Amino acid sequence: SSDDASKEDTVGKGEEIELSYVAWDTEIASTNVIGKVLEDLGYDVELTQLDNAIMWEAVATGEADGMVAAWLPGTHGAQFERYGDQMVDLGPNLEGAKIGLVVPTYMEDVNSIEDLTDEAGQTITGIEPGAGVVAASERTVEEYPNLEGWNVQTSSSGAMTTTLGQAYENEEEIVVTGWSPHWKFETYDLKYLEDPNGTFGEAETINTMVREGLEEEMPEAYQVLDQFEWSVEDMESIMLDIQEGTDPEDAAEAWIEANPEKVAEWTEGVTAE
Amino acid sequence: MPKVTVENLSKVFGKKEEQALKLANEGKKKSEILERTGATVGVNNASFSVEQGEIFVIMGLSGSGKSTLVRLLNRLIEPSQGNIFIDGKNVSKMGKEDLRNVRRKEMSMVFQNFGLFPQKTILENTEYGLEIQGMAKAERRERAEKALDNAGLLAYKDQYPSQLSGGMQQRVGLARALANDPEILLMDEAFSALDPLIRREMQDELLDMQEKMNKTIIFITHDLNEALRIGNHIALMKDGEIMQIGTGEEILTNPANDYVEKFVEDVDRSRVLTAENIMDRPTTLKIGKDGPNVALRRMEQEGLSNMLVIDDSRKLYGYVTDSDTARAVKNHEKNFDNILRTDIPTVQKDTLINDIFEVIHDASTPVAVVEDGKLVGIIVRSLVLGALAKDSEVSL
Amino acid sequence: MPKVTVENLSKVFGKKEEQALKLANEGKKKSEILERTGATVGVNNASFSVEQGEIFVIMGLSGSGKSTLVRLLNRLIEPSQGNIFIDGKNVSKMGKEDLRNVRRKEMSMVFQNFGLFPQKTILENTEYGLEIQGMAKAERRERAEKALDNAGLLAYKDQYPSQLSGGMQQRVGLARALANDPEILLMDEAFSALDPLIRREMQDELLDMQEKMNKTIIFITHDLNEALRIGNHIALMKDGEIMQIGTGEEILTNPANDYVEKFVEDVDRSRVLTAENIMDRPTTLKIGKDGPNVALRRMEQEGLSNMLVIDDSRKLYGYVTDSDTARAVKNHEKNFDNILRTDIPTVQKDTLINDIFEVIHDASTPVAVVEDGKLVGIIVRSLVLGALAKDSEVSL
Amino acid sequence: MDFLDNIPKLPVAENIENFMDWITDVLEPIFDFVQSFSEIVMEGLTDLLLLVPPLLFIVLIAAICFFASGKKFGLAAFSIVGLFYVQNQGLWDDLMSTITLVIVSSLVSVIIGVPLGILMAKSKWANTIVTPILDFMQTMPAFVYLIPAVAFFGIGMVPGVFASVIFALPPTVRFTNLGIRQVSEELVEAADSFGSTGSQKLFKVELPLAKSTIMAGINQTVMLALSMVVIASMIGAPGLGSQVLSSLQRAQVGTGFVSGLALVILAIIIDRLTQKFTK
Amino acid sequence: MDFLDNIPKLPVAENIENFMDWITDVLEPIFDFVQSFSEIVMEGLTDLLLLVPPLLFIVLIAAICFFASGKKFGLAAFSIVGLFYVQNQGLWDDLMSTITLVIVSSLVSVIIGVPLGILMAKSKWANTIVTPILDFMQTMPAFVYLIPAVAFFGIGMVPGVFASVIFALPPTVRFTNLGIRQVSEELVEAADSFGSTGSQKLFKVELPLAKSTIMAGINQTVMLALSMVVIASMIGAPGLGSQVLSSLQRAQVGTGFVSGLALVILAIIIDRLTQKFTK
Ligand SMILES: Nc1ncnc2c1ncn2[C@@H]1O[C@H](COP(=O)(O)OP(=O)(O)OP(=O)(O)O)[C@@H](O)[C@H]1O
Ligand SMILES: Nc1ncnc2c1ncn2[C@@H]1O[C@H](COP(=O)(O)OP(=O)(O)OP(=O)(O)O)[C@@H](O)[C@H]1O
Ligand SMILES: [Mg+2]
Ligand SMILES: [Mg+2]
Repeated sequence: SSDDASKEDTVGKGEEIELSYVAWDTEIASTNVIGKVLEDLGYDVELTQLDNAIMWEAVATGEADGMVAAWLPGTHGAQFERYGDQMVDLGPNLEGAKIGLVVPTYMEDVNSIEDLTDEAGQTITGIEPGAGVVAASERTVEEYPNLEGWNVQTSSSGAMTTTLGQAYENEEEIVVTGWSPHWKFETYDLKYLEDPNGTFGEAETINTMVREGLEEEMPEAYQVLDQFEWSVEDMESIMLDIQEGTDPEDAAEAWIEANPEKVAEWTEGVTAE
Repeated sequence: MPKVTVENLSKVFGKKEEQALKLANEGKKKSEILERTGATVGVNNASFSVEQGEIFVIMGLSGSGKSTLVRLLNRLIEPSQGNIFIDGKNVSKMGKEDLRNVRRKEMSMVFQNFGLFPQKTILENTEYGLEIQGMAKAERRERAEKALDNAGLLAYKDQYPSQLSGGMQQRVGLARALANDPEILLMDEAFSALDPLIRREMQDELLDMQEKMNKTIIFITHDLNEALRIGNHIALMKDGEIMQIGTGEEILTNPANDYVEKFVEDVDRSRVLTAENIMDRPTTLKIGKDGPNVALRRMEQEGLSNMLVIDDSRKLYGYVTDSDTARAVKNHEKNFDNILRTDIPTVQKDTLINDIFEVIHDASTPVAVVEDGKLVGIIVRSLVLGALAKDSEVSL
Repeated sequence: MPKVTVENLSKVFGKKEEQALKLANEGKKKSEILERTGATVGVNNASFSVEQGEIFVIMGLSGSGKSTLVRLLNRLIEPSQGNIFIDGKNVSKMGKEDLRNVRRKEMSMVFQNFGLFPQKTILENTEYGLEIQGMAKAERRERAEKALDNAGLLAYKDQYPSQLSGGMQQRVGLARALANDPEILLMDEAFSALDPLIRREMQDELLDMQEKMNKTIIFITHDLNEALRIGNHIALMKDGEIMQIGTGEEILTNPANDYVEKFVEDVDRSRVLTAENIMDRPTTLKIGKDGPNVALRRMEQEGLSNMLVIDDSRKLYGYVTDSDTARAVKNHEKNFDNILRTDIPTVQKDTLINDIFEVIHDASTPVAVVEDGKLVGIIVRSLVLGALAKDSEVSL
Repeated sequence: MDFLDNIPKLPVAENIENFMDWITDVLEPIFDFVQSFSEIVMEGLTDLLLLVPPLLFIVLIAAICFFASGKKFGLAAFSIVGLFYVQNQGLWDDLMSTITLVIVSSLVSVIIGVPLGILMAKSKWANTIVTPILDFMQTMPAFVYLIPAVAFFGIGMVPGVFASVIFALPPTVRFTNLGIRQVSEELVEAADSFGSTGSQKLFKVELPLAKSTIMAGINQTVMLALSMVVIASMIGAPGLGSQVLSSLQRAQVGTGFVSGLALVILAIIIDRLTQKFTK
Repeated sequence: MDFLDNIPKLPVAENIENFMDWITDVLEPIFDFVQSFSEIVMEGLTDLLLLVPPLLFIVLIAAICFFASGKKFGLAAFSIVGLFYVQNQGLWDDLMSTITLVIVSSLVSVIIGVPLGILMAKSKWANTIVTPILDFMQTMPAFVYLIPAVAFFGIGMVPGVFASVIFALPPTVRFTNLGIRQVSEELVEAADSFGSTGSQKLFKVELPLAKSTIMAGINQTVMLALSMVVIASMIGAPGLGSQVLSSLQRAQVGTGFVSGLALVILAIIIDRLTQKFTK
């Protein structure tokens, strides 16, 4: 948007910063927003869509400068264990994220995991094998005596949402591994099942992770990423926008314009003047 | 009625068939038609007929349309124009079902590269024609085995084609074609892939078979010697047209044009011409009618040193020499009883010149040519040599 | 010194080469060796030599080892045993570099399916041998064009092989081989893929070329007529062994064994045998020495109606008849001046019988056989016919 | 290029989406039936395979390899070592699921592909229509039809087979077509000249002669079906593929390699065996 | 089978993991250099492609198609419609990135593959060694080497090319080998009989004659490189693949199909063009 000469005067000075993300709606939303904010600060921001594990690997090896998509402690537990010590955890950028078993609200008799008996063919429809929710679901099946004989069907995020959509339309019983924020909660009436044994852990947070050495090399960017924090509602409003067909970049820009005070919090202490 | 009659048969390959056909019928040449329409003339206005029991040979260089012509006969290729009659039935106008029946019952084909199914045994190959007619297994097996037995191949019946030599494979091809007991055999360069030695054997076998079974055979070759050896009639093709049809002798001795002449230039005439082609009308004495006096006078008149003696039915008795006859006249003998010599060499009317060499070489008299024991001509040495001379025209 | 000498050359294909070679040298047959060792004998103990300027033909049925033998000569196949000398140099013991030089300079090969590189033009094909020797472009182009010109193909130099007819392609193959100006040409069934008409033309061309350039040619064929037509010497192979080596006449008339005899059975002898093979020693009169009296007495003694007249150097003057001579004696003439007839037909010693037919047919006298104008023999009709008779043995 | 940019975006995505929804609705009963039925068959097959003790299974496969390769030891030895490795790494059950997936996908491909190939060889018209469809099937990325596959057949082996068949079918069709067209003209003429009907010619001459080419196509189909194993696992097909996928998720290169190697071993055994049977 | 179960699990996964770590460490400087260098080249190429206005690009491609197919309109028309569609759907930039990825992967495959194929044709020994490696490359699922690819070359186009080359290389090698072995014996003999040296024979006779077979292999390589586009996007290679992938994640059949179709169009144009040039 601005030419090179003016970039020289900015915080970013046209320096390149690469953020990686996985192509989930939540991460598309958050990465675009923070990316836009950094760009407005004069950074040359590059957003790279990667497979989940690759995203972690990329930050760990320093190929990417950071990401705002680490679902902890559950969903990305395995990756955090593998790569956590090779990167810097800047803490949550969003709290109140959640994972758990999700059913449509029309399954009125089921409100807790303990209520499950032989619904949905005793199958929990999961996402990619090896994903955190899936691992948690598998643990759940083991720990709840009433889930004996249940199995966790792995597939992929897309396949899971498609199955959910189909079941929902036909008002069939279905139990899926869910996490929020996620557009499925906007589109369908869904509810989390209570988890008295806590096998899914308490609340999830989405954390920001940056590569080692970023603090020294780009202190301002580091600071912005560190200060980046917003709410589930913020995120969902953008997600809905995108879901309705707005280009992610435009949606992010629109949100930034509409929420100058939040952006100011993130950039506090780094703005030029 | 001829077994096979072909009338104005033409085949044009390519898109502008109609137009090309029209040009061909106007007498345009193959190359011109190709240039003007892009269509290839395979066969151009061929007409001929083949009698029951004869071997009809089609000759010509590569690309002259031999294969196309023979495949038109059983409609492996659809004609562009013209009629084909088999026993008077018009094959070119037949429906699918009838055509299939003709192929199953009336004519079989023998292929240059044998056309044996590699995944079937020799026996299964031979059965094939019968199998597809729906014949019961036991019966068709029996007939196939008989056909193989005739070909001397029964011992190999469970082998696969690839295990047999070329000559044996071709005999299987022939046995397979004959297993159907067809009236007509179509043979497309059936022997071209064979060794010279085996090839000669196969030709002999074909001729033997022909004699025994009296099939009608249409045989393609581009080897003139082969054509002359086995063909009753020969058709010579060039650029899809039939240049000349005739017996081997006719083609050799009266080539219709320069092309034919050049084609036959190299041939060994002694294997084509027969006694009939070269013999002279004999001057003879009739036994019971002529006596030594007449004989001596005629010998002096015609400057002969000997004469043949026959009876009223032209049965050959022998010959008398001039000196013997003179002695008999001196002794007032009234007939030839005392002077008739019977050591006269004879050959049949259809003996090849090649086989006459020996006879005439050893003989001190002319050689008598007989047919069913009756004298039809004589041959003296100069006649043989004259016939072999290149530019001679032998009277037929 | 012969141009090419081959000594005890053998080639065994397969694993147990040593063992198979040993068996072969013990005189075991190809089939037995195959059974015992699994190795195929390609060539078995071949020895022969070829003189500068001759056409040496190798014949035999399929699989008899002809191709293997000729490929051993330029070591496209490595020999299992034996020596090959070219101008006295032992090719079989040569190093790579020397061998490459021999291939580049001394011998070129012509292939059955022409072996032209399809992606190169005619000219580029012809240049190939020179190009790989590193010859400068202009020079090699000039030489290639000359070679093509000799073959009458210069106009086609920018075409690709697929655009030419088979005969033209083979002429390119020949031109390519000749562009290197090699001493020796190896031709493996070079004409087998051609039409009968074109084939004859190519044979003629080869013979012409041979006369002009005096190359040494080793020529493979399995067509006996071709072999006889062009070969100075012929080697007949069977199962890797050379059965017989000799001139065409030798092989025809003195077959070494039954196999050879069967092989040559079908050949047209009139195209192989020459006047020399069949002529008789003439009874002659010497001009200046013999007079009519002597002549008449000898004619009566030997029962001849005419005699040839020559001089001391055997130069042929003509002939005299018995009646003329009797008249001359009556008139007390002392020499033949008044009665000498000169209308005597003559043929050369190497005239084919096929060409004598005409001469002898028209002649009323015997035919004189001359060499450099000198009389060497006479031919009467019965001699011609006798030679053509199948079981005759012609003295050579 | 302003001119191009000014043309409004055609609503391709929306139309496809609607079309898919419609077809899913309309064909639902059929899809459901196919799914339930196939699920039972395939699970049964896997169970059956799992009934065979690994040691016996290994010995059987080794014996087949030994005899199929003309009593040579190479392939048999490879299969013993390879399968032992799979068992040792605890991937036996996954291997059996993968085998089921590959067998069923290949079988379906052959059942559809061979007749289709014959049709293409016989009809120029069919040839013209089917060829671009085959191109489409092979080049449209599988990821695109994973979602419709789920919509049609739910999650599990069945959509896995569906996706595999789409990708793996073309070689069988193409090589069947080729094989029949390649049958030597002389042999077709020979069959015709004896008065064969079309089907006699097909079954007695053309198919037997095209066999080795068709088998080469089927070999390719099996290989492609194998290569779809990981992608099929994205829509819930169990087996080695899902091991690979989960190792990727957890960034465990070693474990991924271990499962991948099991796939390679399976592929090589199947490839060599089908090639041997082709000859 | 108790017996088999009692054998302890061999530490294959661990060893692989260690080996990968070791190799990444050791070769780091080389990998880094290759990465930086290639990155620059490829980004440059993409930028170059993007400099060409879409309309001009479409016209150029159509012209090439028209002349390559002997002045027939079919392919040219197809390419105009297809490329217009891509532009219309807003996928032009992605298309250019994908073209870069495919071109570079194919080029690398050819540069490695053709000499390797020649080596295999000439040396029985090389043949024996390379064949199983090629089998391995083609059947080991790409998902397994995505992580090592990132470890070696980071994220972006470069590891994408690495993964693509592994999968796409074999056909070029195999067909080069086949093509050279297929050169008619008579022509090889002809070359020998004139005293050609080995390299004269190779360059003047064998390679020109094997050309069409080698080109067929290269065509296959290009097709396989195209089929890797989606997987390459998992490690950050931009282009149509990443569109497909994100549609899959969000279960958007329509959008996925739109990008997939763009890939199909690209594949068909490339396939037909390389086939035309092969003849
Ligand atoms: N299916 C076809 N399509 C187009 N042209 C054909 C076809 N079959 C034959 N021809 C052409 O018809 C002509 C005659 O071919 P045909 O095969 O009958 O020759 P032939 O005399 O049998 O030759 P050969 O001795 O080589 O077998 C040739 O010019 C050939 O190119
Ligand atoms: N490369 C080879 N490997 C094994 N055996 C071979 C090889 N080349 C030739 N032979 C065998 O050597 C023998 C002679 O073959 P060769 O090709 O020399 O015969 P030929 O006389 O040229 O036959 P044709 O007339 O068919 O060309 C045959 O038995 C053949 O099977
Ligand atoms: Mg023909
Ligand atoms: Mg040979």
